[in-house]
Amino acid sequence: ACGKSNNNSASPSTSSSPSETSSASETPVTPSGEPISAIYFVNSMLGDKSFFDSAQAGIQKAVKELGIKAKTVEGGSNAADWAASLESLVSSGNYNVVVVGTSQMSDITKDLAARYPKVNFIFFDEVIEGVPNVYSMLYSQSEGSFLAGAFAALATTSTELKGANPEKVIGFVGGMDIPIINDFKSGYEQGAHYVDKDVKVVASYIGDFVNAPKGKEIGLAQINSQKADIVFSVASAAGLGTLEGANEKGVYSIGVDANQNPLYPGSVLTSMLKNVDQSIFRAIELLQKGELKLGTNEVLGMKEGGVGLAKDELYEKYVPQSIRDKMKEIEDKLSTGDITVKSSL
Amino acid sequence: MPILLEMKNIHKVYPNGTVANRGVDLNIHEGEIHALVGENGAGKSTIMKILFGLEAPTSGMIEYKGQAISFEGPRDAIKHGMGMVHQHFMLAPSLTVSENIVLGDEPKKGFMSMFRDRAKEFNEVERLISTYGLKVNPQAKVETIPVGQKQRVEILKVLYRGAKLIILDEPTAVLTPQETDELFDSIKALVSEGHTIIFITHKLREVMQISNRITVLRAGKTIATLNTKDTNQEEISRLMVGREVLFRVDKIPAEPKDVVLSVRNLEALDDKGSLALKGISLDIRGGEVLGIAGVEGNGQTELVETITGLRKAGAGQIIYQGKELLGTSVAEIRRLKVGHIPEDRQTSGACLTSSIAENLILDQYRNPEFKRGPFLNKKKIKLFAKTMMEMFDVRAQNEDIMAGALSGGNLQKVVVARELSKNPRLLLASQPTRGVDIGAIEFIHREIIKRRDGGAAVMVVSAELSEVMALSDRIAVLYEGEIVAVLDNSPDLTEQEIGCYMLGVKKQEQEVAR
Amino acid sequence: MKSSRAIYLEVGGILAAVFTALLCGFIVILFTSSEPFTAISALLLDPLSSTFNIGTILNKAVPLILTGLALSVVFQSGVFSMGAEGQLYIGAFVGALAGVYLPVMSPWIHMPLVLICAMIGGALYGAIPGLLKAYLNASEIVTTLMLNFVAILTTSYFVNNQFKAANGGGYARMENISKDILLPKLFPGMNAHAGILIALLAVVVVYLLMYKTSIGYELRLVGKNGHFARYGGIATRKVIVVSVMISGGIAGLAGIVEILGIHQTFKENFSASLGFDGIIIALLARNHPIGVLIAALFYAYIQVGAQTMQFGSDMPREVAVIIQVMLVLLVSAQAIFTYLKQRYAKTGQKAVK
Amino acid sequence: MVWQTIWGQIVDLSLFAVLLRLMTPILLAALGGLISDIGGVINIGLEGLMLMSAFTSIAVGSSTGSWVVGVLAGVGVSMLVSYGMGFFSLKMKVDIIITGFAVNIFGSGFTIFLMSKIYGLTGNYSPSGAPRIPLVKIPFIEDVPVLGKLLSGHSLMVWIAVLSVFFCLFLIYKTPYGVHLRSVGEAPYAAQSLGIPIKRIQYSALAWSGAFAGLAGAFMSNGLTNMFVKDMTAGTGFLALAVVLLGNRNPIGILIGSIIFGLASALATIVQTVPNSPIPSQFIQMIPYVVTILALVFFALQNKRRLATLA
Ligand SMILES: Nc1ncnc2c1ncn2[C@@H]1O[C@H](COP(=O)(O)OP(=O)(O)OP(=O)(O)O)[C@@H](O)[C@H]1O
Ligand SMILES: Nc1ncnc2c1ncn2[C@@H]1O[C@H](COP(=O)(O)OP(=O)(O)OP(=O)(O)O)[C@@H](O)[C@H]1O
Ligand SMILES: [Mg+2]
Ligand SMILES: [Mg+2]
Repeated sequence: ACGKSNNNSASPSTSSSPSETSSASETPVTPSGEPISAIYFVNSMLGDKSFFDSAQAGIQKAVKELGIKAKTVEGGSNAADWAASLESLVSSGNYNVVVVGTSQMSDITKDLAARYPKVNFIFFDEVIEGVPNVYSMLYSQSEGSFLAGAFAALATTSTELKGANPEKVIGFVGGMDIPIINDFKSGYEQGAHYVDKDVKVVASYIGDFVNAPKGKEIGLAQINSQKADIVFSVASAAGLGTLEGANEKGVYSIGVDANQNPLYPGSVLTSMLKNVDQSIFRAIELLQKGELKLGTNEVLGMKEGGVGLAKDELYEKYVPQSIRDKMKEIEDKLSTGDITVKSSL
Repeated sequence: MPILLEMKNIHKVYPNGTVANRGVDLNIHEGEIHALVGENGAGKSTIMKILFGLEAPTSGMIEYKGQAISFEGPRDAIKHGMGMVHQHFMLAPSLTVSENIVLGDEPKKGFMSMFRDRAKEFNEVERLISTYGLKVNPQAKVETIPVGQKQRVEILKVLYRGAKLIILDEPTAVLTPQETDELFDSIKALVSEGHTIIFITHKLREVMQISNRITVLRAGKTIATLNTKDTNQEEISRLMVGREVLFRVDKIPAEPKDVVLSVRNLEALDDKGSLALKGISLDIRGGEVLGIAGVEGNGQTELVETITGLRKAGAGQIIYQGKELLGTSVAEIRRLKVGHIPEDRQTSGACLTSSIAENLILDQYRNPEFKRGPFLNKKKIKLFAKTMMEMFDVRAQNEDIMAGALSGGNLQKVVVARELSKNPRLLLASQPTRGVDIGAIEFIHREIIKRRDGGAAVMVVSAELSEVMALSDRIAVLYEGEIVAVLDNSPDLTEQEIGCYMLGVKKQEQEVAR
Repeated sequence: MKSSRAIYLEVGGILAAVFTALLCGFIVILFTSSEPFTAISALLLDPLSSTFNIGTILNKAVPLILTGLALSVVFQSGVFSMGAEGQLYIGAFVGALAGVYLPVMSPWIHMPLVLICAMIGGALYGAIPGLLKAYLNASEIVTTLMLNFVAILTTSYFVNNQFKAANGGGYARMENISKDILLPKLFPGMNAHAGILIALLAVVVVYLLMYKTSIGYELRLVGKNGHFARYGGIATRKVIVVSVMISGGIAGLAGIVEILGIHQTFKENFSASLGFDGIIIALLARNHPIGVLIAALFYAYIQVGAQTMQFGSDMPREVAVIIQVMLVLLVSAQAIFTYLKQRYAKTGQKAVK
Repeated sequence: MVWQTIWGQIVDLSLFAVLLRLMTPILLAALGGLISDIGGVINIGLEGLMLMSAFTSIAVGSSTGSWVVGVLAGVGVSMLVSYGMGFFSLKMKVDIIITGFAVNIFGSGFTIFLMSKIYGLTGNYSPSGAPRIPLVKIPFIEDVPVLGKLLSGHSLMVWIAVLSVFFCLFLIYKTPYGVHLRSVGEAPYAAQSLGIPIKRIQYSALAWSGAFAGLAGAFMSNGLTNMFVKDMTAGTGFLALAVVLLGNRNPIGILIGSIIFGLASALATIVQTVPNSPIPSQFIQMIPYVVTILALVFFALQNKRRLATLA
């Protein structure tokens, strides 16, 4: 599923408490004598071209550049299997580092971490604090979506973009009507309204994360019936249909989680990134050096590079200078804290 | 006459181990009508299926026109000019008559003969119908036509394929006397056209009437082959059963008592929604048998179903022992000691995939006698079944075998046993001996009369006029949903007279059959 | 009632089928794996190699046994319901509501109450297609397939709105159910939960119900021959409704047991089509409760085998799925059994001659 | 607001176009289901067949650069697998429903497996510039105001689907094959006794259903979208199965059933885009399913009433 992610309880701004960082130095780190043997457990399947794949890329980078050993295991879509699967992997004793993520795994991970204190856990996309062998990272998707919303609001009335119309309508296509997707939506709306109070956000849901034809149909309906001219699709694989529909109609879209700009150059103007790969690579690197602050959580927002918009050469090429400038401005304000984004979770 | 077909020492063991044929010899002359008789389960259908390529013989040999043959399937048999009308209809109900007739060998036209040639199909079928006088509407869907016509469709199917040797497996079991006569006319016409007929039946009268020669099977073996003109019914039945058989039902005159069932102005719809009973009134007393005569489809089915609560009545009254039955559930009616032998034992009368025991306790499994706490008392049920099987001479290995494995006659005995086991006050018997061999007929008839003598009111519905006349004390004739006559079954009552009422030629001015 | 010889044949047939299926699987593995023998042993042996894995098999078997039972009951009454999935969601949802919102009481009362609520929920939801089938003759395949979607979407709505846990995170769930009414582990240190006991009990109850009581007799009779049943005075329509409701109740139980044993509270989309797996289980078992037990354990075993193979070798999970499919197909291949029976019948005959 | 939006869509005929697109895969798959159902081999595996065709057609289409080759390959693979279903159910005597479920599981797993082996991808495959089933623009009519939008600009597969209805009518009622098929499904012993090769007919019925399911699958990856996404059929095969039964087992009924379902889905799609709609999204998504049940109940009641008024 798309961006399987999120923080469970704590709000992003309070989750990293400095007092706990001191305990990190006492926490046993993988001794340099014992090489890292990592298991990356996907509580779904790979191939979402976004979230889980991105984590996988981070692992692979670590294998290549840091020389660790790693195996990736797909837990499948049956949530009932995950706990047992992960435990059977951990209990095999073959792995000393577990990389795993999403709020759906947090209880399972806490439970396992307590019972296997010798194994270190790198946990992403959710807060786990106070468990001495777990380091967790949280991506602020509402901040990222804020950027996407601001971008869309700028694009929808742009005269420089040929596909844009004067109507101030932007689209949001979610996979399912569930809290995490609605956190994206909330950030998106905040961003759009930050730019222009009058922008209307049309939101629809596909009902699952695989039905690409339906994703496309819903995107088209927003474009046709509501005159949306830019659509933010947060629906994993099904969202690809939405992007295709926008491209066909000659209007615009915003990708999600990974850089989807190259899918339809000129139509996918940008993508909201969660830099899962880099953050995981960084965590493994720190762990190897013995510098990882186990037992704590870090919120990775715009400032920390955890989220952001995909700015590649396509972005440079297709997005008008004025919008790019304006976005820069907004990003700076987010970094400095002039703008705060509320999470709906 | 030259020999057309010879089957020598045929054995057949079904995969489940049943030995159906253990040495059947059969020779058929060209141009004859050859009757094949034997008790239920004697192996008649099996030997014909072997001949027609539907079953492979376990051993034995077949010569046809002087050549040894072995068929892979019916297709080969058809190619050799054989045709078979099966004991149970082999028709696709939602297809039309003509579609059924030409099925598998349709006239074709168009590019690469891809399409049906409807016009040619129609002409061919019309031609056959008029040539052999087998009247039926070619455009009607088979599910809508009466059984007699279905039988004709089966024969037309065979003729359409140009069969020279035609096997008819109990073709008259479901026909009225009139229909049977018509069929016999057609059969005679066929023979004069150069066809050869193998004819299976349980009705010895028909055997005598139409066949040239007779082969008798018993327990899977050929017992004898006789010339019809050299033998008589008594001899044939002795050969079939292995003992003397009585043809008359010995009964003392009835002693009617109080009225048990009284029906007034009963109306009911048939399954298609048209009025099938148009104000029936009749009385049955304890200790008498009321026979219902009539050509099938004149409301018999609906009458019995309405009395037993299976069908909703539109209007009228059904008073049983002073109590109104309308609106009472089937279960309740059964509890009131109404026994019902249904006309169709295969679908209504029995569950073929359940054991004999389960069939026998159909309406008694809630009886505290057969329960132990919340559970069924298997032991008692078994014991009950064993007793019943013994009492009613049901021949089967044990009470646990599936009802579907029984021969027709034995299955009917199971049905009769169940319905009689609770000593009914009212017994409704529809076609109680259809397709049953003479030994079993004798037995069932005796049982029915026993109940009458015990004081039960009995209603017998049968398409077999001889059966109605043999059992009844009074006979009511049903025509188009009305009772057109009520006759006392005196010795001078003739089949002809009843026949006139059955065909609607005559009508009595009488309101109630009392 | 079957002779012991027939049972030997049946077992022999199943073994032959399993053997053939594994052979097919091995061939696939040989062509696609660089460590075929590791993969094969991971597939076959690893599921039984630790109490942990055995526990996993049991846990996976629990909902399969229950949904398999649920479907075997309706199938026997001649109703081809595909609705266990929806009934399971409704049952789990209602049960979880009872688990979360009922006032505090002794777990000895609370837990059974939760189970009963789930069964009632599933049964009532099952009544809808049952009534439509019995009184309007509306195809139960259509209604149940559609009602599955309706159930999943409805529970999704409520768990995302009225009954959403405040700190549920990105995926909506209800408040956690109090620990003392969750199903405990079977033995300390083993991960199998006590749901297996409920499932076994259900097998016994369904067996007794179907084969030893008058209701079971009615149900089976209606399925085998509705005309006959009606002729015998059985209220066939009521029986159909009752059978679908019993089935729905068991499906609901499957749902709540999965919640209390694994998920700890109602979560959106928690069932990975357990209701549909139940159809396969019931068909594999030819609708017999004991067969359901065996088929479900077998199915769980190969599913866990597929996982251990993926964990322990270079085989992707999809290959494991293909082997699983082969196993299911071949084990249910009647032709193998008929062939054996005929072989046996032939040799038996020769012996007689 | 809701009505305005819907009305707007009806007036400018977009609803009609959406309806056509949404109903086409269901219609095609349901026709496939119909033929096998008539032949007495109910095909629960439509979903798996569609997935396999969807993957094959885009994979072959993009590598050969021809959508025709792609679609044909998809249909071919789907027919091959349905032939395999025949092997297991007719020869090995596996319950046809188990066989169908097996094909569904297999279709999902095997497409992902192939995708990862061939392209190293596991989630989706969207080749850029892959050919797709063309839209049919009808000259002249295209420019007529209402008629143009009504008739022109639809995918070729939409037309194929509609024509397939007539093709099936023809096949089932006008050819000897059709009569054989019906007799095999309804009275196999009767058919057998006349020497009709039951098994061969049932194999062919499954092959037909494979062919139509194949077209439906190819349309999903080559027409509706231009990509393959794992499990992208998302239950369409089961909806088609429901339509087979809803449509009273005849092609026209199936057309009507597909239209009802397509219309309900189209409305659900459009209603969802109304800003700040008071109806929760889950209930909007439910519309097609509820409508299907209501349609079934409606037809059942009508049947009952017809019987009652006959009296
Ligand atoms: N397909 C079958 N499998 C197993 N046993 C069978 C099969 N068909 C018939 N039998 C058994 O073979 C025996 C002979 O049956 P067959 O149908 O030939 O009798 P029949 O003489 O035609 O009897 P009836 O007069 O009742 O029609 C019976 O015991 C019957 O139960
Ligand atoms: N299972 C059935 N199949 C066909 N027709 C039926 C069936 N059940 C009832 N009918 C018809 O509908 C009529 C209604 O009968 P009745 O109301 O007694 O049925 P019931 O099953 O007892 O109903 P209920 O369950 O509501 O009490 C019957 O006379 C019969 O013609
Ligand atoms: Mg605009
Ligand atoms: Mg016979």
